[in-house]
Amino acid sequence: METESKLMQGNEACVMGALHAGMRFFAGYPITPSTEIAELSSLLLPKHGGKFIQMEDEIASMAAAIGASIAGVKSMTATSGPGFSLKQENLGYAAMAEIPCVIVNVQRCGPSTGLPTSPAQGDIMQARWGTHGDHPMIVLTPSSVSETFSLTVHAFNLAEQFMTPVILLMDEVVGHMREKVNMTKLQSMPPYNRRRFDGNPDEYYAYRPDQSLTPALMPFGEGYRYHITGLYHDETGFPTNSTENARNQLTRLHQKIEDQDVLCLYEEVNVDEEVDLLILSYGSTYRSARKAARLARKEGKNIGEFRVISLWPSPEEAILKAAKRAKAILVVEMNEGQYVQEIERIVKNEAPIHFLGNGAGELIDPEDVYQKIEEVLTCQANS
Amino acid sequence: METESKLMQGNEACVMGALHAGMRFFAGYPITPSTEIAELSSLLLPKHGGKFIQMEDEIASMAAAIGASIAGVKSMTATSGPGFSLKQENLGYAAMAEIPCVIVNVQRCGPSTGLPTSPAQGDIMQARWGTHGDHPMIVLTPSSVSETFSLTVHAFNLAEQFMTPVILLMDEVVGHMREKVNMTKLQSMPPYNRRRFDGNPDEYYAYRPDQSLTPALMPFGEGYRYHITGLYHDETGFPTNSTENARNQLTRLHQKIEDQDVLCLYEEVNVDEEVDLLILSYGSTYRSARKAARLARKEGKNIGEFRVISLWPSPEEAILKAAKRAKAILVVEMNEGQYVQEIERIVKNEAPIHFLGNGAGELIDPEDVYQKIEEVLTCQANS
Amino acid sequence: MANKNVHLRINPSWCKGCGICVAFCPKGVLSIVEEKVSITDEELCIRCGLCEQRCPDYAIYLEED
Amino acid sequence: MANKNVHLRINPSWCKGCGICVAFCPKGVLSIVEEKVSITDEELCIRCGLCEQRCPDYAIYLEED
Amino acid sequence: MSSELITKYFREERLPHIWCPGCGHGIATRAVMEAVDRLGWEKDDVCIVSGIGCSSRAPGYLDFNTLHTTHGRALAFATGIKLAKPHLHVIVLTGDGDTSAIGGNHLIHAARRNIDITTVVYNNYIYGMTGGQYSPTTPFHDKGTTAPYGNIDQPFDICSLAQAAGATYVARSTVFHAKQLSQFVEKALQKKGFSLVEAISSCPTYYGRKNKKGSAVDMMNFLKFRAVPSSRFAALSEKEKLEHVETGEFINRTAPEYTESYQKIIDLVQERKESK
Amino acid sequence: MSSELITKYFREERLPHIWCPGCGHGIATRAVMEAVDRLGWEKDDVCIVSGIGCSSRAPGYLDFNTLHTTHGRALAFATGIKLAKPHLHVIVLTGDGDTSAIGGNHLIHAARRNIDITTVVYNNYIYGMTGGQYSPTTPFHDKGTTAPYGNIDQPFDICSLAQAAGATYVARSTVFHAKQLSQFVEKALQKKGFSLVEAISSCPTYYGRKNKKGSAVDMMNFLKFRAVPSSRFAALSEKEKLEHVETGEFINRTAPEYTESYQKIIDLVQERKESK
Amino acid sequence: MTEQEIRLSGTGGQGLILGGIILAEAAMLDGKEVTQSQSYGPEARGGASKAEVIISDEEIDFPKFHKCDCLLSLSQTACDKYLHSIKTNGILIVDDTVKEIDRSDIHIVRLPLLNTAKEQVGKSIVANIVSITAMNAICHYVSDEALKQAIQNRVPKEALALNQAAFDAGKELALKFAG
Amino acid sequence: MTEQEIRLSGTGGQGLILGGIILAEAAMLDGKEVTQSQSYGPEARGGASKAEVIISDEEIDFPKFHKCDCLLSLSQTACDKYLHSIKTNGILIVDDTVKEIDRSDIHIVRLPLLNTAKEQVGKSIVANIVSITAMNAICHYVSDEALKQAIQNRVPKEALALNQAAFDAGKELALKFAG
Ligand SMILES: Cc1ncc(C[n+]2csc(CCOP(=O)(O)OP(=O)(O)O)c2C)c(N)n1
Ligand SMILES: Cc1ncc(C[n+]2csc(CCOP(=O)(O)OP(=O)(O)O)c2C)c(N)n1
Ligand code: SF4
Ligand code: SF4
Ligand code: SF4
Ligand code: SF4
Ligand code: SF4
Ligand code: SF4
Ligand SMILES: [Mg+2]
Ligand SMILES: [Mg+2]
Repeated sequence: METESKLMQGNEACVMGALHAGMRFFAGYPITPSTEIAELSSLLLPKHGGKFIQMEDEIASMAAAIGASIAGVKSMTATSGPGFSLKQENLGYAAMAEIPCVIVNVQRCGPSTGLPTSPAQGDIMQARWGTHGDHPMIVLTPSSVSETFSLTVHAFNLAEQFMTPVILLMDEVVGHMREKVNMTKLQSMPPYNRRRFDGNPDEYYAYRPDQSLTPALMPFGEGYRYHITGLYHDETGFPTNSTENARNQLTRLHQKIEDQDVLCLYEEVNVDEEVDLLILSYGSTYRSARKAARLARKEGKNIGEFRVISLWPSPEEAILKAAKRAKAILVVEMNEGQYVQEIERIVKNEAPIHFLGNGAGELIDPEDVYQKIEEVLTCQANS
Repeated sequence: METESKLMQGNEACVMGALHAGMRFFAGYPITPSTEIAELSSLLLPKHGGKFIQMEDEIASMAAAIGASIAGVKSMTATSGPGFSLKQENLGYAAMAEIPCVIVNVQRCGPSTGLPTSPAQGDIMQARWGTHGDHPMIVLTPSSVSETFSLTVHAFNLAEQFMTPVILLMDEVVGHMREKVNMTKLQSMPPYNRRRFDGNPDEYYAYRPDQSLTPALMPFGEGYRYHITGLYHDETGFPTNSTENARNQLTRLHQKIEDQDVLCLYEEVNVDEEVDLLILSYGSTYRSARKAARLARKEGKNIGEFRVISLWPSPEEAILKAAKRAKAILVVEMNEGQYVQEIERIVKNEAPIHFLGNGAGELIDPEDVYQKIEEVLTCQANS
Repeated sequence: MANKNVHLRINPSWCKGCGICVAFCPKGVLSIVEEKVSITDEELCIRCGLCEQRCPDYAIYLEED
Repeated sequence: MANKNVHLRINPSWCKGCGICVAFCPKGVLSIVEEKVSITDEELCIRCGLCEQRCPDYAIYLEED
Repeated sequence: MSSELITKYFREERLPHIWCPGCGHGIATRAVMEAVDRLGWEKDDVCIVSGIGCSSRAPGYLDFNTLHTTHGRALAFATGIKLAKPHLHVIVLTGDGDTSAIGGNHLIHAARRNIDITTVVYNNYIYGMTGGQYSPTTPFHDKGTTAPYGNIDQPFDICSLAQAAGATYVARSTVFHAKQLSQFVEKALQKKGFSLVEAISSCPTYYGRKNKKGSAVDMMNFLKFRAVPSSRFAALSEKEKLEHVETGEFINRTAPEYTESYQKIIDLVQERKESK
Repeated sequence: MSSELITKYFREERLPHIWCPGCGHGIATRAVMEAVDRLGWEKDDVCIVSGIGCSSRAPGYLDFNTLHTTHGRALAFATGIKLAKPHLHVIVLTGDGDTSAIGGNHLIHAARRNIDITTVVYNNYIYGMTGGQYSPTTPFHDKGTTAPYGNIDQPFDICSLAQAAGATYVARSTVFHAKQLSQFVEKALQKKGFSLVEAISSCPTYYGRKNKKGSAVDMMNFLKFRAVPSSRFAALSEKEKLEHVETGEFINRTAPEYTESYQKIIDLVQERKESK
Repeated sequence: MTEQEIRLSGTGGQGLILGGIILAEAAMLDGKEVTQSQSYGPEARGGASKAEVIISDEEIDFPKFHKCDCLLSLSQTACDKYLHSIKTNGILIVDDTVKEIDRSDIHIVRLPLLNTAKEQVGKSIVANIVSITAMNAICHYVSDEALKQAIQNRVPKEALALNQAAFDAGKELALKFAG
Repeated sequence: MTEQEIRLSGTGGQGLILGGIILAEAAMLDGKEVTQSQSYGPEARGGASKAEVIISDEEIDFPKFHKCDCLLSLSQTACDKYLHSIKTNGILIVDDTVKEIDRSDIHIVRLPLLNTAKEQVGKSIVANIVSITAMNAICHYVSDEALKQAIQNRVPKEALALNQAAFDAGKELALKFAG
């Protein structure tokens, strides 16, 4: 009998991953279907010497998480759509002030209060564009419970490495299902801790970036006194109206995240050769797509799979490369057509793009995907 | 001497337009560079028998504006980036519950607090995708003071016609500059009032749409008692978990706004023939683009202009049509590349797309545009 | 019965059997039978209306003829 | 002068000439000259420190030798 | 098959409601309706607004102009409605979480403005809807799913808060004391200004279960014995005070009402305009 | 060219500050520093947090761990910092708008939790930063750019509100009474728990100009005569009360502090773990 | 064994979710792949409750299913709701308090599950253990040792004996039926 | 007349923004196209203040400019900051309290604008009217009637006489210079 494996819920795996990554602070506000993340954090954090706080709302939760990280403690908050909307202003602050932290959004069916207990992937674009102003965002999305663990660890690591908030975009299905998780393997992932400045406080410039374009913000209270603000600021951290400085700062904020190959995560199946159809999907929806694709392949159809793991920045090159080898592309997502727009942008005329989606709270059934595959293939054949 | 003309600030024109359209309620919270809209509303509304309220924050302002509209009074709120982020949750509510109202965002330089008094067009994507869940959004953007008046009227009219929130996306330059405005012409624009139900209250289904797919929500307090919620609901307005109902409701929410030709607003200059370069721009940035384009044309260059007025839904067909007649496209916007992504998506491989942008608080100078034109044309010629 | 014109009524389809009416009826008129309220002895009822006031489900009430 | 070791100091580059120190100096030691604070008669100064406490711009203060 | 009151004011076709067996929210809602009934208001002139939560599901069952908004924002929506149509009687039905956690700011600001809205808070000391997390009113050391080791937050006294913020009528009762509760609501509804009634409710499903408070009946008994009228409350020891809850009317005063003040501005400005 | 206090605690290279001539915020900031100085705290152990506003620019001038956050959210950020590093002395410097308008909810919740943070509110009765809109503390009938006909909102008494919410030390003084102000801040800093000092400040540029309060000096005189100590305030007539402002310490009590309570949970849980 | 899709249904409070988890964990102990999911929301509060388990030798693609190989129903409502979801030739294990069932294309096993738990074992709350043990004795999803171990892993020490009894009772019930 | 780009600069409180508005409105009365903009933010509070006007016969494309045809400066700081922005052959109209100016490629008109307002007209606050009138007398952007009318439209009734005096004084100043 195996013992290193555990049956775990997605939301639980998120907490376990976070703890493994070094999370020692969680601030949240309950909301279905993310609540288990807060609940389990409240139970486990004190055991690890960490702290949990239920704040008055999601805005405050986001703020407290940032505050804790400023004090040097790895922090996380978790929510769902309505709460995610409320967190946007402070999320932008974290991006601007370059404070690492992990924001989990277990997506449920919107718009608005929608169908609170039904699944959806309706916040794909919001995760990228929900804040005002112009800055990139790292967004990861897991397809399984096991991956929820590993991507949570990864989210913390990227946050610390790139000094930026990272969004873990789950969905209700992944959050609530239980699966086998190989703890031994997962717990071998090394946590990453933010870069420190070892020199004299007098020579410390909080926002002076290294080659990786990220600053080394020392935790508050460790002898390096400096200033943090959401205004444009120079290397010292103090605000300045210099337009040149603003230009440089904004460029750096973009460059440190955009075009970083290491941030492009995806999984490809059966794309070494030309395929008649490439199915592109992510999150729990990928599980439907995979089932349909396998079935189709069994029946002799030439189907490739592309699973996006890092939604943003999108793995543009890889998508384009895969698209070039496909006669057609089918994007499957649990919304009315969001990521497919990014795919259209990337793929251009390289391959015709088909879409199967549903944002109204219903899972996309493998059978529906299968049917769509047949439909697309027939249409390809006829054209 | 002319008298029908007035020198007016953009923010002032917004208020004058709103009053002309029938705004009788404004709820807001001060924020640069939108504050004059609140200030002038507080001065003028009582003169028109209307009401102004400064709420405790932007969330409450959005809520109060929706509340007033539910009571049948045309309402508006105005803000800038940070406040716009905060309004997202309730904005999504208005979309879901189909409550008309106008949200003005006078864009300033972000991310975060950024450079509060500097201009930018950094909230283009947020205006479309800032809420959680999946619903379309109507977003209009003016390029002049006069157009600020007319588009504000139009925004109210569309809100009432389509029973939806409408975003007027201004920028600091348009908001703060003064220009000549022809009042006689502008005040001839007819205000539109939402459809009413004239039958018996017993036969009233608040959310039963007509052919235009919009419901006729009777103002509260006029004898039609019904229920409004941000949950998925049936024709009566009451929540239901029926997945079929959810599917239909979401489809209707999309269809009533998407693919509506009447919502596609744009302006084209010199695109009847093939052009060597099509400059695409919007808002105050278009003014730079226009100056550069005119100059270039004077010098014999074959330049077309495309000004987007309805950013969302984007005038897809028109853009594609224009793109097909262009050897190259230059998108100019005051950000790091937002709407250009939508253009890439639409235009695909029809024409190479070039980009000139700056989201760091500086105006894009006509000279920079001119230089970019030359650069692109040279690069075209060489290729 | 205190007032012949006022009757004690029960709507079993709404009753969730919480037992509150039973517990606080000053006269022991009520009981729970098969997870629903039941009138044990209407004769004892003094029409105080406490059961009606405290029933969370509006499943018990007094009604005039 | 109340205390010979303590001196009244002015930092004119910080002074914004608001006049608060002048108005509330109990001894009339100060005045505004060309929009900046100026010491009219240091002899009268009792080193109470009120000017320092109330100067919004930290432009006037007492300093020990 | 229901009483006149129910038939008249409830949307019978939506009943039975979704609340759990023995949930106090149904009792509180009935008490509010009794008060409305005594005032004899036209249903068309009444508007009932809520946020999100078990308690906030109440408006859906009531036959008025009803609005179910976003979590915590009921009072902000209600403010817009009231200002737009001051003749409407605006009632907000809300939960402890909805009104004092995420909605705390709107509560104190509505109270401060003294806008003529009546808020009834169904306080069950817990977030019921989301499954039993502690709320800003959960007593010190009580448990919630997010307070597995006992709550270390001090609880709000919602009534004191509303009063300090400027409310002109504030009272508290419990769903056990349904009649008194209804009377307080009636007085609140009559107040020209911001009024708040805290209705201590019970959540046997979560608060009860988490805190070993027994059955729905046990919880009602608990309310019965825990409630102490103001007159007697002051005499309790500090320890006893913590174990009991003060009921009664805490303030009932007069101050300028917001929509009336605004109307005065309009009248003034328009007079000026006319006299020009 | 500045006093020892300034040299020691201010970032001199950032001075002179952006505040207008005669703005009270500079006086308040100095009073806070005097208090810190008397306590002799290590600068590395002090963290100063603000939101957005003229007042919220203060931390930028002070040589500590300083954080300028988003509008209204200072206390929520500060809560995260304090919980993460309880040994830090966390001070929030904020404005009336920042803390009582958009930030009102965080204020009452921080007070409720009794977390060991000291908040100093620079109350100038107006939104200075955005150019003179009325705030939740603007007196009834006073003017702001958004209250051209006089404000019809009732003002908050921030001290009462903080007290009702659960703060364990609450006091009020004015920038005219800089010495007293500094003493109150010192006591607030020493309090283990949530403390708030309201510093009535002056904004000659907007509040003064809009309300014909004269020069910066006139406004200081106004504060001088308007402030009445608690001991004498109670004896004033209702009308006089409206015209004056009560100064003094309003509450000074002891209650379990949040981070200490949390530490107890950790100790308890870890003990359990160990003993397992 | 190919993918087995199992649905446990009843009313809230019958412990079916825990039952599903135990079944899944037992399968894991046998080295199988599993997914488990359940109903949330209004559905879960008061009304019908549902737990779903997939057991497979291979990686499981999709964690949900409509049609199941086996349905357990402990209440009339649940049975009415999910009866149709059993595949042709699938199995229904149903408490004997549920009314006659109108489907001839499935195998129906009617057992006194609730009663056995309450009367024979002595506690209603072990109905879930009685049920999954009985189900497993009929369908052989997992080994007895694995199931026993999984039960042990999930129930509090104090309740071990009780659950052991439930296990035995469930098994006996099923054998009686099988016999 | 082609596009004229005019920048008014000084310190906050000198009423230059109103000056710019009046100039723009006067141009409108003459049937011209105009845009007017100004500085906002920290810049506007306390420090240097700036108002910009474009006057043109044709539609104005871009409402902002770097280089101007004419700069008015009422303070040293403002003059220091914007001097460089005058086009070659452009005009600087500067208060005579400002120090010597080091640019030979522009026309410099040094006038006692502030002093005239304060001493001759009797109120510092009309420095803006004195200045724009003087500027207009030199540059002829708008007709005298239009400027007078524009002033009338914008100043309160009680202040009409005062502003009329400022107008006269400004014009006189300029003529004296021109003469
Ligand atoms: C913005 C947002 N955050 C969180 C939630 C989740 N949520 C819904 S109701 C609720 C708590 C309700 O508690 P309370 O107001 O006390 O009502 P009760 O259910 O106890 O009656 C929460 C946290 C939400 N719907 N929206
Ligand atoms: C979310 C958000 N809303 C509004 C603003 C604009 N804003 C900045 S400061 C401020 C008011 C500040 O007033 P107060 O706190 O009283 O400080 P003061 O300037 O008076 O010292 C406002 C409304 C903002 N920056 N962010
Ligand atoms: S009316 Fe009174 S006496 Fe009669 S059943 Fe109800 S509670 Fe008992
Ligand atoms: S109180 Fe109502 S729901 Fe409860 S048992 Fe009595 S009748 Fe039934
Ligand atoms: S120390 Fe006192 S006496 Fe001396 S100048 Fe200052 S205020 Fe006047
Ligand atoms: S108080 Fe300070 S700034 Fe004001 S005049 Fe005196 S020294 Fe100058
Ligand atoms: S969960 Fe609690 S508050 Fe919600 S309906 Fe059930 S008993 Fe009532
Ligand atoms: S605007 Fe008012 S509060 Fe702000 S710095 Fe100036 S005087 Fe001070
Ligand atoms: Mg509650
Ligand atoms: Mg203020």
